[in-house]
Amino acid sequence: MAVLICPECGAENAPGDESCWACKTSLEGVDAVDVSQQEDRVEDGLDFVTPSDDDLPALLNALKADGDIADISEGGEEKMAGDSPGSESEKRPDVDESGDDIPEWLRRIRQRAQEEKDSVGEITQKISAAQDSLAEDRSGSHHENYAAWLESLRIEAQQNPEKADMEGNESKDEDVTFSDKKEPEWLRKIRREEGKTSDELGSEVLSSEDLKGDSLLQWLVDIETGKAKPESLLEAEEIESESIDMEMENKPRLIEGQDSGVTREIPVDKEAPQGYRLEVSREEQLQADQLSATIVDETAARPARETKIRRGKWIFRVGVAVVLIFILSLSLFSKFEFDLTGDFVKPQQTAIIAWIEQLPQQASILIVFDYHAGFEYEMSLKAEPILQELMDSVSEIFVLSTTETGVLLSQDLLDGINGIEGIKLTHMGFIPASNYAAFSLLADANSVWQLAYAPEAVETLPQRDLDGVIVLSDTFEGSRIWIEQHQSRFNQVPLNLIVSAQAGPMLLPYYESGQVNSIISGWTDTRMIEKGRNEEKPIAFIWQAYRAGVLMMIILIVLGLLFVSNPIGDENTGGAR
Amino acid sequence: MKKTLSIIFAVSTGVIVLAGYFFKDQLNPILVIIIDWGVLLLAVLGLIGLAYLLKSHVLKLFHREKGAFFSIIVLISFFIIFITGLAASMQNPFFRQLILNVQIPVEASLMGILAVTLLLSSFRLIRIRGWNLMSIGFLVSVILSLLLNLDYFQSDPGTLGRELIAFWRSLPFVGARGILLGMALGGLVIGLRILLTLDRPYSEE
Amino acid sequence: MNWVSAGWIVIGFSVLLLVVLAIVFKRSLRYQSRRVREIEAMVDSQVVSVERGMNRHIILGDQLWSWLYPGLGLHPLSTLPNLLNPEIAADGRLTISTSDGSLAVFARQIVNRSYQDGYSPFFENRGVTTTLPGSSPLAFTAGLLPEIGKHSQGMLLFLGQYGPESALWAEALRGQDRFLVAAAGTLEAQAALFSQVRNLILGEMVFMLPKNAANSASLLTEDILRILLMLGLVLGAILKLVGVL
Amino acid sequence: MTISELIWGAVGFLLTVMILSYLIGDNVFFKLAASIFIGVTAGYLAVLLIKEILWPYLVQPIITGPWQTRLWMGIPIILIILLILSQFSSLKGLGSIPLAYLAGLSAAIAVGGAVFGTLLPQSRAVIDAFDRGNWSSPSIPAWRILLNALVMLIGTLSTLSFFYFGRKWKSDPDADPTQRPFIFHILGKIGQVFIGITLGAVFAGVFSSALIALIGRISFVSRFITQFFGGN
Repeated sequence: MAVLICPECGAENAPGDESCWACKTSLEGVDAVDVSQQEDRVEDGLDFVTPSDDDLPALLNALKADGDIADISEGGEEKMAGDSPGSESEKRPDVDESGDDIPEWLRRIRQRAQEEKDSVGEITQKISAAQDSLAEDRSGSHHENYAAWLESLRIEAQQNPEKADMEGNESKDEDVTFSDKKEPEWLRKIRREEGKTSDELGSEVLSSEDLKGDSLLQWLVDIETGKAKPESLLEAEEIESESIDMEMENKPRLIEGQDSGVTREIPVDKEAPQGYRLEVSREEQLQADQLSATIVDETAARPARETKIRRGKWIFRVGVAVVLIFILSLSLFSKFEFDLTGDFVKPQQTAIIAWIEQLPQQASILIVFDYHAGFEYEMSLKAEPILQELMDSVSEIFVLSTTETGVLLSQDLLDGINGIEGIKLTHMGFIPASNYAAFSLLADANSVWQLAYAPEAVETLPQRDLDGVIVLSDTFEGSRIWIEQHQSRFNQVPLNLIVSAQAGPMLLPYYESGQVNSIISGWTDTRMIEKGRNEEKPIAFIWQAYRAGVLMMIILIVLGLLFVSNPIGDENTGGAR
Repeated sequence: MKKTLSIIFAVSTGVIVLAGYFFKDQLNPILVIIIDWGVLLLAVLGLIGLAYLLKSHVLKLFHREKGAFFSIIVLISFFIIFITGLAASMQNPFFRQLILNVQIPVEASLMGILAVTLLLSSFRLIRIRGWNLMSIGFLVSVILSLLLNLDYFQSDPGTLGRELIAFWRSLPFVGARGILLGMALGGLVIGLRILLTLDRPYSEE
Repeated sequence: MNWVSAGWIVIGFSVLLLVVLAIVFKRSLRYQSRRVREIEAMVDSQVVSVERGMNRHIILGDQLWSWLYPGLGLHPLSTLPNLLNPEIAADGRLTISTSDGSLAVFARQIVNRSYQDGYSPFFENRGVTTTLPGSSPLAFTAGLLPEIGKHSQGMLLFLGQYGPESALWAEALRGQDRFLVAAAGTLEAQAALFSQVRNLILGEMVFMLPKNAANSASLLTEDILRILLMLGLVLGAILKLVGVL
Repeated sequence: MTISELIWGAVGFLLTVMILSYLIGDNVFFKLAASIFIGVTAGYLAVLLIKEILWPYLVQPIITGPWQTRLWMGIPIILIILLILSQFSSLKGLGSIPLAYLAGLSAAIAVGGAVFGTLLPQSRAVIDAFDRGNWSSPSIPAWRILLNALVMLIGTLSTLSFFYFGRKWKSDPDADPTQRPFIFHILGKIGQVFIGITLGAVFAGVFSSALIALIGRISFVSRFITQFFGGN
């Protein structure tokens, strides 16, 4: 995929962007860079992203894998020696190069990290550094806790100075030396990979006294010399131990001999050991620093970035809101009645009136309440005139709710209808999923036999046929469920929809195909129905406010077109890329 | 075992329900039972979800996180409604007023904020989408749909203007039909994928 | 041939096609589906957000089962394991939100499973937060707005079934350095987000995720059915016009 | 204005103003109103689920029903128990069984609905538009009926093409991997226009609904203030 890399901050931008989404630097003259060398790999972007072995968390897991300390202290050296040094670490570069198991995005991060060391993200740097170490570490044992490991070494050395000396003598060819010739395995491996011996390191070798800064090695040395306690890692482990599942507690603990499930602070001998001196090269220190930073970052407190909201944007937003509310209020207060002159009555509107007029006396209908409280105003204005018309011919109404508030909204709406007292109302309750409700209800209506002793169904329809169904819905989807189930299972009964304006446009094909008897949707529809009934209710006033709001929308769209080449604010982040 | 049971449950339920479209009358009573069980499960899932919500607020309170005050408000509101609701019937006017006088103002006001948001976004339309066939179609459609809703354009029956308005009004549902058919195809294939257990979002694996 | 028979022929043929293609694609063959910029943006947004150390938020919608795009509620659950790659989620800045109890329950299970399979249980509790800000779509919005506005979000990803209130979520992040990717939702949501979100994955395009063998088979099945439907419509129209049908 | 009306009106008024205050930015009043709303919604949903579903259709049949009915309830009870047990981390796998049940159920309803409710009827509607029997309509001229049918056919085909998943066949090594095969590419371009038009109409509808809701709130607030200060 070609991207524009910002010369200022290194952020990726979509081709065609004029300025960087992150720092707003102009991208003019910046050439697009194809970051996906193997085009087809892009397809694998998200697909085969599996918890692969070569990732940072795996590294951390490897580092934290329980029980390995004992291996080190008791048989770790043999185990490490026994492992094929390249068994995994040699394979891994091949995997990386072929890219077979690497998702595109990860390959890109790595590629960028190689090409632009300075521009990669902090985490990516840490990941890379940590992965290098993981490759090393996999060939050997997994150290859970350097501090504990080092401490155990020191205790062991104090208890068995002869053994330590002996081991030191056995490893004369090794690169890094403590004064007693014992060195950490990871350090030895780093040097082995570098192909350097302690002799070759020459002037690069630093003594612990020379180490400055907040490095892992400095810290390790401080522990060695008793200047510091291994607090940070222990804290991390304590946090972790709190969150470990019970099942994980069965795994070996950090240090052999400790109680399961409890991570204890390792006792540190305050007395500085004599004769220990850690010598490391600058590269080694750098790598250790990165690893340290990565591990510490895992549990570090993360300050949230503050939200930056530009003042101009805020003023614009508030300005639009104030103007809109002012205009709407003015329209409502003026009480100016606008007479609807249009005669463009749509057939889907007239059909519902025709259906009501053709209803037999003593008709029974089902009304489904599928709208939320936020649409109460719109829906009640639309439904009231229709329900009022129904009162003349309907004797029984079944009420079903498929939204939570539908139960209450139905009572509220029906209570406001004149003549509802004489109608038999059957509340069928609430079904949390309208698809289940539609399917089940319409299935139940056609039953020819019953299961013996079956529990009462969640909802039941009358034994006799319904004369019609009215669905009051605020969404296209809510209506569509009823249309589809109605069509496939119950298509003899007329289905009428009274829906919010947002649901209307998508429902027209169902009217056109004859699956729906009628649709009342837009604000104009409501106005027409009311006009037809010769009743001037609040709609006339609302209509005026509605027109004002719509006109404001049209004006803003046109203004937006005029200002398109003169962007204000931070709109280039609107689509994020 | 769990995997096998899951597959058996998914497939057998699906096949019975699907067969219900063909053998309507014969299978209806079983279908009603199956659906009822599904509704019961959904209800329990809803309660578990609510438990998640309450747990998060209790934890916020317990850890004295920033905004814990609002968690107290959530919990108090919850328990007031919960206790009142259990004590009173759903038809109780006081309970109805209590719920609706919170839900309607808040939801409708959020919708009002949405109106302002849409106004703002309409201003940025071309800046976000750029000039392309879809955005032009969108733009023209929004303006014309709104204008036609306002009743500003009137013409006598039988005139060209009338024909054009009628033609324009029919255009959105042309695309709608294509989208609906595409959705139906997508729904068919995705649904079958689950019934054939090619896709097992519920599975452990 | 009546209505029901025609339907069963369509279903039967689709089953056959899907099974055959699933078997074929199991042998490493892949359907060459095209690249969609918005889907790539979704992947990119995660990478850049991780690099920049920014929060990421995935919204799974408000229904376990979407009728509009059947399976859409479940679909993000299928996609979720891919979004929970350890490298992506390791920094503890990923939040998954939904307003549906069942989605929350199963999202949590998938999160647990991913980490159990992947690596350290440490991240199970620290890496990803699953929240349910509210129990209805607008209650969810009311709970979500202060949360997403509070911290700078690197990525906000909408998946699954949600309504036009999503425009409010998107607006809450305006002005921040963030990636916003919206997939599907209801048609009302797609319309509302059209002028808000550049990376809007329209309609069925969301089913292009994830790309595995089963999905590859279903994409090809759908394409074949699409072609057959188109041919059928043209042929049917001609036959109707000449009076044969 | 009665006391009851005054109290409920004041609640509605305050909540409306607090929520609308979000227009000037996130603030403590918005959070307060949102918190009340979240709590009320959650509490109400809990009551609803218990009183409208679980009590009458799960608990009551078990308590009062004959043993045969209780036997019927065995399966949902097991599924519910599995669901609840799955909330404990060591038993989380158990949740897959009830979810599988729901997935199978929902998938089957979706497949049936999609085929019988949309795919077949909508396809037939596209074809039926070419029926020559419709041409004799007195109100609409024949040419317009045919034009409408053609536009409908082209629009449907092109919209379907837009969502075509396949890429351009790779005989050409320089083929753009974002492009559909030629015919779908061309049709897809036309489809973009139709999709844009449809989404635009839906957008207008969404705005209308939101605007009406805002008008409703303004109307409520003005009415409350008027009544509070002595009006009728």
